[in-house]
Amino acid sequence: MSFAFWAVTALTVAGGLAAVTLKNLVHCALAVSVAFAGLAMLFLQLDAQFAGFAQILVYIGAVAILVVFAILLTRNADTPKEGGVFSRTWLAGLVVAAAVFAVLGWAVLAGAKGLPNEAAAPAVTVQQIGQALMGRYVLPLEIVALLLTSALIGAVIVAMHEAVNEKGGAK
Amino acid sequence: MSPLAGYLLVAALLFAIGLAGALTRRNAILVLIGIELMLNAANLNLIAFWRYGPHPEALTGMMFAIFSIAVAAAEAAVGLGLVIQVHRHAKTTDLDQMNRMKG
Amino acid sequence: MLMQEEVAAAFHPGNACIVSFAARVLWLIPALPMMAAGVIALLKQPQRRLSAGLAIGSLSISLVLAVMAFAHVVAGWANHVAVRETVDFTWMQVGAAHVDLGWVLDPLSAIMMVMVCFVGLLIFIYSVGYMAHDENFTRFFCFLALFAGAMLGVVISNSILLLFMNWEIVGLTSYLLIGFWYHKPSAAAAAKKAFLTTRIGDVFFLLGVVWLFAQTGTLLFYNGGGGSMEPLALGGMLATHSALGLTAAGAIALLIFAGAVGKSGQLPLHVWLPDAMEGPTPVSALIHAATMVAAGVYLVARVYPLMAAGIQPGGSTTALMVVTWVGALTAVFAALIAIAQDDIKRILAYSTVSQLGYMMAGLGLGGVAVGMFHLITHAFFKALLFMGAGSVIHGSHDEQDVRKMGGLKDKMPWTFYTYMAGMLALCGFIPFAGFWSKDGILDAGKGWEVSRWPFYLLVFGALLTAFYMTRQISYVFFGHTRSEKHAHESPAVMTVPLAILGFFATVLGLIGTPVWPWFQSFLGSSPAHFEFSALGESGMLMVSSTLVVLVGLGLGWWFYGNKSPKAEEPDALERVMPPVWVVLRNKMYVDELYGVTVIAFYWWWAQVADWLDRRVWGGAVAGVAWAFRGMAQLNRLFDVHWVDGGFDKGCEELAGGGGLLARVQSGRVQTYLRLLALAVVVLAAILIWSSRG
Amino acid sequence: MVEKADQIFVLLQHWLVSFLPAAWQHAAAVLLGVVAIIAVYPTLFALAVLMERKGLGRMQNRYGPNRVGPYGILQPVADGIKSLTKEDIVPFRADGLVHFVAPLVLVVAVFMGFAVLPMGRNMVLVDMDASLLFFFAMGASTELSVFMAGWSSRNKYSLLGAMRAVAQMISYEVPLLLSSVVIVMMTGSLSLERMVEAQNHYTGIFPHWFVFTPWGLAGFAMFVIASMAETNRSPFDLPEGESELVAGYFTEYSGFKFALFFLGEYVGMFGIAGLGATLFLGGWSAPFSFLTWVPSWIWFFAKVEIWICFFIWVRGTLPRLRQDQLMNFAWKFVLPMTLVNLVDAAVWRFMGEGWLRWVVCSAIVLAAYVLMGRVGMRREHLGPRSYRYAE
Repeated sequence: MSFAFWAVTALTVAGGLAAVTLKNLVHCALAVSVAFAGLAMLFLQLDAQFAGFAQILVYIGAVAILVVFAILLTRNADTPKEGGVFSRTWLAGLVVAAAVFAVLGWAVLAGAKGLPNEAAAPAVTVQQIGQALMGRYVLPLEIVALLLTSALIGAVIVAMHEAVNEKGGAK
Repeated sequence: MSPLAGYLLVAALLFAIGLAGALTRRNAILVLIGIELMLNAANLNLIAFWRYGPHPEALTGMMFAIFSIAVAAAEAAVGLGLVIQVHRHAKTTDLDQMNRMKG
Repeated sequence: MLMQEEVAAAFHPGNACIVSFAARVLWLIPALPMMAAGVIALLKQPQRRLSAGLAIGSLSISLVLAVMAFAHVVAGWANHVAVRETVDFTWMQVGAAHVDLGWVLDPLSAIMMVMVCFVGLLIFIYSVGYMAHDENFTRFFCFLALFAGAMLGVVISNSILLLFMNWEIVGLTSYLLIGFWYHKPSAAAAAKKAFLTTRIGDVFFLLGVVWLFAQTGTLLFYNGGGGSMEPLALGGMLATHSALGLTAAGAIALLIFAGAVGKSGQLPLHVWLPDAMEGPTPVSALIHAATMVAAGVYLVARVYPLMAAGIQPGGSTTALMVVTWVGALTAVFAALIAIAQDDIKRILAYSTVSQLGYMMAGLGLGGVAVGMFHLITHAFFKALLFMGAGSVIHGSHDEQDVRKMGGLKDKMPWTFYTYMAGMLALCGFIPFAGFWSKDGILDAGKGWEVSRWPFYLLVFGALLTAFYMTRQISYVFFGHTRSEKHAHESPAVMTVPLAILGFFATVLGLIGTPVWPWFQSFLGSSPAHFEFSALGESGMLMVSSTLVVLVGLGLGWWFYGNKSPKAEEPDALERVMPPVWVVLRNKMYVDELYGVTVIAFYWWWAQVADWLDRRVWGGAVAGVAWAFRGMAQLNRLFDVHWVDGGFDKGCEELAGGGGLLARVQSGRVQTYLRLLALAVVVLAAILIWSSRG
Repeated sequence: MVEKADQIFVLLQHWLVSFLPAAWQHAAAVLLGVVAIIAVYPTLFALAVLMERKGLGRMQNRYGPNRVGPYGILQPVADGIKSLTKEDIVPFRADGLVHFVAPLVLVVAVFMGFAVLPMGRNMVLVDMDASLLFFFAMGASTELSVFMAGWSSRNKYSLLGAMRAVAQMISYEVPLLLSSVVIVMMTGSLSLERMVEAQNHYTGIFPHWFVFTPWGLAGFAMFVIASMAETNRSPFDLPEGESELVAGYFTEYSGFKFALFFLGEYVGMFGIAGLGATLFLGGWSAPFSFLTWVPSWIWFFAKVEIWICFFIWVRGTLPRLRQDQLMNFAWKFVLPMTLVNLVDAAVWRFMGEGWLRWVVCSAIVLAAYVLMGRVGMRREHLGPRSYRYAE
């Protein structure tokens, strides 16, 4: 367990925690993008260059921006007013989350004995990934393409103003 | 501790954090953020298994992660669109007030 | 002889290096009409000329190609080579299993595609005249072209999956065509009926396909020894046994046959066929004569190796016996009903059903050659009859009731003479085409060791055929006219095809006479040569069957000839034996039977499902909700009480409890998510716990 | 000798590193590269600013800066001193941390991009085989910084500017990526090094630059347009359209932070220009076979400079678009064109050698261009327009 690993882990976890705890939603969005960046770095440490950059491109470049837009469009940018940021059932939620973590951790540690200690870094070039995508995984690729297209259209339709026909429907 | 276990633990922690966020926050967008975190934790697991698994050259875990990233993007787009629409209707994104689906 | 074996082996497919040009461009034959259909679908309504031109042009090119392929096969046959060339390709690969499609060029497909192209082309040309006044002309030709394309696809396909796809397109287009005049409720109903009834058969067919794939692991019929119709696979299927003491081969064959039953209107799925007369007459000709109904027979012929798997000389297999019996029964049954119909097209429809019965019986009794021969001849003369009927209807101003016609002999001579040719061919009058093919079937029936009954049934059917056809023509053409509207001859674009078909209906039989059984030997790919001795063998039968036909004609003439009764007064046969007449008149109540059994059952079942939905499940949900509400109420009551009592603590407890209970169905996302996570936790815990021991 | 001149910086690096113990050499080499990049580009930035101001001045028929030093060439220095010594004003309600971090994120992200740009033969800091992806990832993360700046300064102009900028960057990032995917298809690699090598051949005296093929030309045009929008250059400079929003998302910035934004913008421009040159104009390869003796890095920087001049020229020439025109242009013209271009490249790839593919591919591109142009013109309806913001 190198130093880099712990540093990046600390960054990521800190980002995640901040994302779920901060009051201001925009801060949460920024924090979560920090967490995304940390995850990307973890991918890089795992010699998964492609996945790492894809992670940055998709999550920081697109998802974070989307979230921010959604926040601004729903007028949530300023810190919420009455009632605090946590739902009424926050305690139960916390307990459940803790339980999940406990179980997962238990599982990992229980299985930790059989895990390989070190493995040589697999020399995987982007070319191989491309070939795999175009060869063995071409069907999933097509399906994902379809999914993305339909999601694009669906998102537009869902978010479209219902009263478009009445002169753009500017209220 | 073997590196794989380390990565798995980190993933578990992130997953739990995301779940906590999804479970405890009032705001729908925050719930979405939490879910994104959970997805990412899952991706980390996949990549880690790919890296330390017996057949890294098969690229299975990697592919899985890449596809799930793509799917996550779609999910975010649609989810946020839904949130915006809900906000238009209910004028709120507070989940505690969105309980019209009561049976 | 040995040399011939070698040549045949060399010619065998699989080593695709010597697949001829004809076989390689075979796919164009169905593709062209389909493409034409696609283009026509894009045309506008007024572009009638262009659409008709496209359809006819594409089909005529297909005809040329088909003739080319046929010539190739004949050439191969002429120098003693069993031509069977396949072009296969893998459509999709799922793990180890790969789904192959492909087409085959062998005598069966070659002769069938020539027939379909030729008759189809004539019908296209004919319908230019017939549909001239319809404003949906273009749509009609789009459907026609698509239909022809799909049918040709069925014919050439070497993969049962490809065959099934085209099969379904055929079903769809027949639905579209039958319901072409959808504004007529009867037409719409008939279309629906046809679609659903054939579906029933197709379900079994699909099951058969899947089972076949599971058994043999290939979808191809012929694949250089690896196909499902070749000894290796057949042996495998014979070895495995399934329910009711059937071999897998037998069971699959029966399932596929069910599909054929649906398509070619055999008992008990024949009900859709007569109703299909609601479509325009060219459609009736196309569907009932050349193509769709023939598809079923062709399917059986195509999988004949499977049907006949494990047959002993002189014996038969379960599948073949079923085919034979169904065919024979259908033949007689439909012929009986046809006697008592008044709609000119319905009569022909029922006669089609019975003729299909003959074909099936022929397949079951004497093998591919016999059945296919009758199919081919029947295609020609039945198309002729339908188009003649169409011309009659057209000429007498859309009058379809035979009793309101009469005396058209002089008014439309062309139609009359061609119709006569077709009628005699159908009756099996020597030397018309029908005679030879039907004679072949009867001959095979006589030689069938298993049972004589099919033979007798078929002979009786022949008698009835002659009878009802005589009745029809004497109603339509003879006597004096009974309608005030004066009829007129149809335009040349309709009569010329009639003439051509009439010619074929007269002479086509000569390619399959016992003296010179060219057709049979061609399909069997064995050399053909004259032998007058054959005449001696089957001569006896010929004479007898001719006598039977003459008796039928005579009876018919005796009953109806030149009487020309008024439309109101009862039918001649009705006067003689009323009860029989009533039964036949009502088509033996088959529709009613289905009405009270199958359909009623479905209706009842739908009711039950609806009731369950409304009462039981809904009730349960409501009950649960009510229960929870009740508990919450209870808690609240307690609350109030104890607060007054001043036990804040307990009150909070109860409130908490009530809250918990109510929360279970509060429509909050997070609640559900939480429960989900909890479930995951529990499951994971159990898993780990169980796995560590 | 020529070899030496070509490799001069590489040799220098080796020479300097060689003084250190072996263990540190690698790290030191990387460090040197970083230092070089951080040293060179701001200098270029200064030059570019001067050039822009003087060039625009000439175009508008006035002298540009001409007081500081001979012909005002010391103007950048003066600007630098001014921005460093100016007071750093942070709005009272501003979100302190984010407001402070935003410019840093921008600059860091922008500079990261240069790590993979091959600026000359063997002159790339990190030669990873996914370098193109890396560059775009970095470019994507600048959007967030823009938003941070705009949102954190609690000023509606800033916020609007930021939203516009982000929307515009996202919309034009798609065509930017797609138009470079063509090159990836052709070279079969994501590594910029490979791409330069793929173009570094000559038939006769002419180079095999991708821009000289139908799909390359179309892709190049799309890339130029998208890169202008991506760097918020005029005519796509609505985010800081001074007539509408004072200065866009960095309205509330002053002093050194403002300078950082300024720097970030220009360095980002260099980055995009460098990428474009690498993708379509053969990177550091010489334009004619008889000019190969000129050091490769000179070619690279020359191309970048030409690109910048082109940007300046365009800025001096074209008026500013309106927001909806911008978006329509992105989604209804540029994006479809890039998609067609992909198909075109595929056709080119599979038609094999021969004059035929030239005809066919050019025909495809031209047809698509004409058709979509017509459609766009038809769809173009001017008139009252109601802007809608989410309610």
